[in-house]
Amino acid sequence: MSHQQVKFYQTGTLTVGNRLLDAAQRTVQATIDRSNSLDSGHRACQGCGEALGARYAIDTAMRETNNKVIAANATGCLEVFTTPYPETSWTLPWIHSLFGNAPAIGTGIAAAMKVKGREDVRVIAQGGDGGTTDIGFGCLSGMFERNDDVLYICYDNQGYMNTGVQRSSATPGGARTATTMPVGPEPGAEFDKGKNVPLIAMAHEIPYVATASIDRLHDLEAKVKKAMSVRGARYLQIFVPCPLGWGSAPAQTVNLARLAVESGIWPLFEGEYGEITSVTNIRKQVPVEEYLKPQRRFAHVVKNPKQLSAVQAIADRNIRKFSLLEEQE
Amino acid sequence: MFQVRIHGRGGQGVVSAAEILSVAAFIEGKHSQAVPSFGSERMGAPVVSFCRIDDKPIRLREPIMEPDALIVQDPTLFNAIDVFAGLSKNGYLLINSQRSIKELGIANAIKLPEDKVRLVPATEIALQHIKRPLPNAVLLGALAALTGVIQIDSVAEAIASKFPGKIGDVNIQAAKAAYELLSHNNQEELTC
Amino acid sequence: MKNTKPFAITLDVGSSLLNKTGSWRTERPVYVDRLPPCNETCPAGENIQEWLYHAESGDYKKAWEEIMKHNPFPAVMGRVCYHSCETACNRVHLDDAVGINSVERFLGDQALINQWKVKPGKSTGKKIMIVGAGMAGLACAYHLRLLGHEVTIFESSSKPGGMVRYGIPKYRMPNEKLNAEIYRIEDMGVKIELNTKIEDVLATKEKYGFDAVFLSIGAQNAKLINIKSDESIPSLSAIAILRGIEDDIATGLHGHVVVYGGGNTAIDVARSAIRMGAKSVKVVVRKSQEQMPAHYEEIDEALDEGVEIVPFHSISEIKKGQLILEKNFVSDSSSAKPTGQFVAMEANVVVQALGQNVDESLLDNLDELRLEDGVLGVDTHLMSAIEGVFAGGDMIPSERNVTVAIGHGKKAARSISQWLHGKFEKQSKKHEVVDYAMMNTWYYSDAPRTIRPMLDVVRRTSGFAEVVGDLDETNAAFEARRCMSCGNCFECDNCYGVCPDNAVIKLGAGKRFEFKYDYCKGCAMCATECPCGSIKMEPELI
Amino acid sequence: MLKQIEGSHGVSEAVALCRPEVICAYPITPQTHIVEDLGALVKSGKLENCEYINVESEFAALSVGIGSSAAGARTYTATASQGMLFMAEAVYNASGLGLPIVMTVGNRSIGAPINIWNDQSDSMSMRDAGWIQLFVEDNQQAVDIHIQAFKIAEALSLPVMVCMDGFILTHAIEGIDVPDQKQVDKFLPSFTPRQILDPENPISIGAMVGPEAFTEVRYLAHQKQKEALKLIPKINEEFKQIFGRDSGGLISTFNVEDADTVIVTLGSVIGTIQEALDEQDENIGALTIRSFRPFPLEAIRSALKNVKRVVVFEKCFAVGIGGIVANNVRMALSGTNIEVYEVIGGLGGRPITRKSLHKLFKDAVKDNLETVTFLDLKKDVVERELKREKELLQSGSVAENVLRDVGVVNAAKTT
Repeated sequence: MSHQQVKFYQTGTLTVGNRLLDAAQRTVQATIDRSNSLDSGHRACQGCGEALGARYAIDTAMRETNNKVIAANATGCLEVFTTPYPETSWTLPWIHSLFGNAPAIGTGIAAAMKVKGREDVRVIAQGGDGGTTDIGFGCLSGMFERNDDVLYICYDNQGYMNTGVQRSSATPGGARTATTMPVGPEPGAEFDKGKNVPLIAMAHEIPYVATASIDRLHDLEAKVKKAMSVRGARYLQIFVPCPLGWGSAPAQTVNLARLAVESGIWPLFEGEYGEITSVTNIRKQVPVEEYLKPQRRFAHVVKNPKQLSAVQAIADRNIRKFSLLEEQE
Repeated sequence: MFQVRIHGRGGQGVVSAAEILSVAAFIEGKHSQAVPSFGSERMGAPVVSFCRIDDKPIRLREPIMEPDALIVQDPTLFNAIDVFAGLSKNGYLLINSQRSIKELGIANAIKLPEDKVRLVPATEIALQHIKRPLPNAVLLGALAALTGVIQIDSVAEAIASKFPGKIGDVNIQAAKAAYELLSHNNQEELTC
Repeated sequence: MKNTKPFAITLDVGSSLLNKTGSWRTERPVYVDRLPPCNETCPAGENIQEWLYHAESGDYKKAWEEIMKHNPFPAVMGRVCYHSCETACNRVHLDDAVGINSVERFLGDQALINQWKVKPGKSTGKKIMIVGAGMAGLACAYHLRLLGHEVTIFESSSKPGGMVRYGIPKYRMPNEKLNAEIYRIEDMGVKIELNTKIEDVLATKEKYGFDAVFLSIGAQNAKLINIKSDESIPSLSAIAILRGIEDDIATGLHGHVVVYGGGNTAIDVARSAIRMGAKSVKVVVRKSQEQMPAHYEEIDEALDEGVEIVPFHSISEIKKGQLILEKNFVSDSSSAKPTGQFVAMEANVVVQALGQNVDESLLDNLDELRLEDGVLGVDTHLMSAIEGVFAGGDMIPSERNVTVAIGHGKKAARSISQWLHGKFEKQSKKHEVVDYAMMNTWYYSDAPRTIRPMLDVVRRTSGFAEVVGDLDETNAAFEARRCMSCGNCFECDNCYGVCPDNAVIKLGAGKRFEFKYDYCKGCAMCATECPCGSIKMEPELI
Repeated sequence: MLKQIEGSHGVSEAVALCRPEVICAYPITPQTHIVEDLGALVKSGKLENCEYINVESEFAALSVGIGSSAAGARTYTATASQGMLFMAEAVYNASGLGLPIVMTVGNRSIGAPINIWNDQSDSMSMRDAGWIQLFVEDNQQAVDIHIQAFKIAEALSLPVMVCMDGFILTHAIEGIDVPDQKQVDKFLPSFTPRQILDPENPISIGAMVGPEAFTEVRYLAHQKQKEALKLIPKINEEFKQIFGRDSGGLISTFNVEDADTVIVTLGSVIGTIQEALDEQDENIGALTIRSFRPFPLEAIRSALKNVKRVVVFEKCFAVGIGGIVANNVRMALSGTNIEVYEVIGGLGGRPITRKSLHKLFKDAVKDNLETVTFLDLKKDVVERELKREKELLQSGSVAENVLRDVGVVNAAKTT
């Protein structure tokens, strides 16, 4: 496991806080003085998973660095809903340049900090899946390849939500988007397409790569903590459901993230220098149908046995590939 | 203003030759400008470089169309391009070859007084001193002897500044060898 | 330093707080306390979730004190309560009910070991008379003392404790624990007059100047039927036998014992017989084993110990040292019908355990009061037809068990106190009960119930050693931690964490949380992710 | 100190003297020698407190620069041609965010057809990106202007492009007086950013600005460029005080006072033009525009107020309308009845010779020019192609056909 699993019968380490845990084992989010890097008043939709994921990750990084973080943000929802003139919701030094260059901006900031001898200041570059796996991919690979001292965080909501829900290379097979409508013999996004950026990141043999989900806060924070404890290029991809783009109830956001993990759709793992070093197990396995059902974007998939089994097959493959059901040492 | 055009093939140090020549002139307190033929030529392709030498600042940026001196580092170029284009009637001509003008079959192309034309076995001299077929420094030594537009010592100093150490030394030897050769041997054996 | 920042493209932190996103909201979250099913079912009205909450953090004294607000007998309850709370426990849907009963027993014993005490309330000068030192009477006395009233209990027997002492064998209810908890009540200033049978209630009231009366004499007269008999086998009463065991009088239990009846008393006698060396013990019941009123755990333990259940039979005659049983036919759950088929059964003694009656002699001098269907009617405040005379326990219409009796004691005490102050208070409306579907139980990690170590059958049958083992310091806390705190915030910080808009304020340990309605967009994530169902979404008035 | 060195080398030494803290570039001809030299200076430790970053594209190169500049580091990069277009989005962003980055452009044409030789299409493609654009005449000026560029950029918090003709200057070896470090330190103070990413004083840079303020943002950017019109000559003066050399400020003039005709141009071609003018007797002057953005409308207007005609000679051209510089000059002269001719020359590296210029001058003074003239245009080739156009409705790639006509040998000769 990526963090000490304390098994208190009541809530264990699954809830945000736990009065029965000693302070060291509680989450940053449970603390009364968390930095709230992404503060109230932002314009994200109700139940936005990205807003939540961003605060979870950045608050942890702030705690680990004693509030010495600078963030570079790609264009996208996260940027638009946090910094519409004249209001910003960020409480840390933050810059938005372009859609495709956040990793390079991060590199530049890190270089400036190095030359100024401010290596206590750490750099995070972040963006959505579009800005990361598509338009920003060249800069991302370059940043990895140079092993620049930047933590890149991708908030993966599986599509171009900012522009009105179009297909990205992180959009899953079957999903309805504005550019992959549920019509014709192969409704929704085509299967067997898209890319697995965490694994591509590992292929660069950078010091640290991990996947996380907003439903596993202790796991997520442990991974950010780990990422901040090493130098060089690091990559974290956080699964953040999008009520708008997925056609789900705002209240279901965390639950959908949970079902994605529990069904094997979103495997949680860590890798160092190209090797997988840990896997977070599924707690109570559920069929993918439970994950798909609450999402309008999959309405046609649930009714289509061929597509449904295709999605299940993907989950099963993940479970095999990352042995998500076996006990980890 | 004295203008030199150097012809050769990629890898023969045509550009360095122009640079060294300009530095030599600079050392003598003159104004000079060296410009390579601009392009993405690879090894073996025809290459041209230019060098202007003057007593006043040089503003001219055009390629050298009417050279006062022409250096041909590789005689095989004669079949490839019009090497002699624009060469003024009383300009100088230096050709790297062991053969005679007749043998090279360029007799008709050359309308210069014999004392302005020299054939120098630059590659052989280079192999002797530098142990590599790099005729450029050799030919600059020859140019110093033939035209007197620069001193051989300036050429040597320029080579030394461009190639410090051993490589510089052997190039300087080679250049001086050519200088000696042209200063003491009669025209006969170097023109016919 | 003067502001050199470019216009519009560069912004100062904190500016988004001007944007009050609360206006987007159509529903607002509110914190609520809902009623956990355990609390709802507890006949003694204990706030189980509350005392488990203290036990979870290892604060056993605080937990015990919380029990004592409602029930002065945790050590007794932990042994003899049939814990309907565990049957109702929502955790059943997740893995297995929380071992509430064993934690209570642990807390009760901790109190006795550490001699924790309870102070009586400030004296009111009022005097109350209680008839019967059973659980109802003792509980009533305890609560009256908490309220500051003087109490005297009149008890006909030589020892206080009623059916717990005389009806429940030692192997289930060791005397020293019972005595200790009763002593703790006496220690609060309750007078108990033993071996004193009250003939005339009102006269006694008058004589000693009591302000009110609580009757709790129980139902201790065995219900005996006439079995056609040639007297070749003795036919005894279960109650008499259990009382005899308590008083160490010969019981006459020997050889092949047949117990007639399917209630807890029947099982108690049967298990006692085993312990007293009977050759065999059979329990004859008219209907099926499943239909026996006895508690299933009692039956299971009895079977383990070698007791044999003989279902679908009635004893019709005792003849020539044999029992003649008639087979019964039971269509559904309705009463058994005789079939006319008979079988013989070997027996040295027959014990009748077919229920108990209230001793009517008490009412001889109370003309206004009469029993109906063998019990005394009371109003919702447990007051009888006579002003100032209250009643509770087995003698009034209700389920007959120890916990119910203790509940009556508490309720009566509060009614009496209110009556003395001139008026009854209205019952405060109960909170909505939490249903499993209101909770998000994913957050509760799985844990097997800490099984109470059973003493092995042999040791149990060899004597009256206590059957059920104890929890210890550590596993008691852990068992308590299995409580899901249904409907009551236990400060897991989920709402504080999962709000994408930082619209929840954490007030600090024990102070719970508040919503920042200025920013809450009403996404309801907090309500969905609240493990225990203590956040409710309410429509905004638009 | 006077040195006989390559223009690129001179620029790299000048940049190094400015103590840059972050240098980030992607190689593209003809800019390569500059960044190669800087890379070596950093790696060897000769240039201290500087990070040199090899990136995967021009887009990344300028993006890294945006990051480092926003974090308070003096930042430099260089590019050319296609590279300029590949980084275009970041070019606009750097000026929009007001980051004082200095970038050298080794001016080169833009394909297709791909062509590595000199013209000024690349800088011109970004003329409206909000950067200050300074064009240099020779390598001495290249060195001097780079040093001034950092001071101008940081004073206004605006990025500056120093545009120098590819090959013609970048690869030319000539005498350059390279200043010493003490002088440069005296002239150029260390960088004090207008805005900085700093954990001690957090701010958000790069907000989304809607219709309610976007116009104002643009207006202010325009005012800033107008400020530069005053600042550039001022800083040129300061430079002159310390280094004793005049880089001309906004424009340089050559015999315009009593000329009837003035050739207006940008960059290195002015040298050849001056030579050509000295060789003839017509009453012709010349003017070079150093600062193309901001465009010195006033300076040009007053310099040319007395001339009869202006011939704008430019190495770039807006397909579908004509000269780019010419139209800016027309704006400067609007309201006057000065005739403005535009001459397009030197596209894709075609040599600009005195021979051609002499003919041009003769035609000019006789008003014997079309509004748009292409210097040394191979009329026979284009006419043949145009004829073919007429014959076939579609004729395939114009570029291919022309190349086939011109032939490789001829192409080689033109160098």
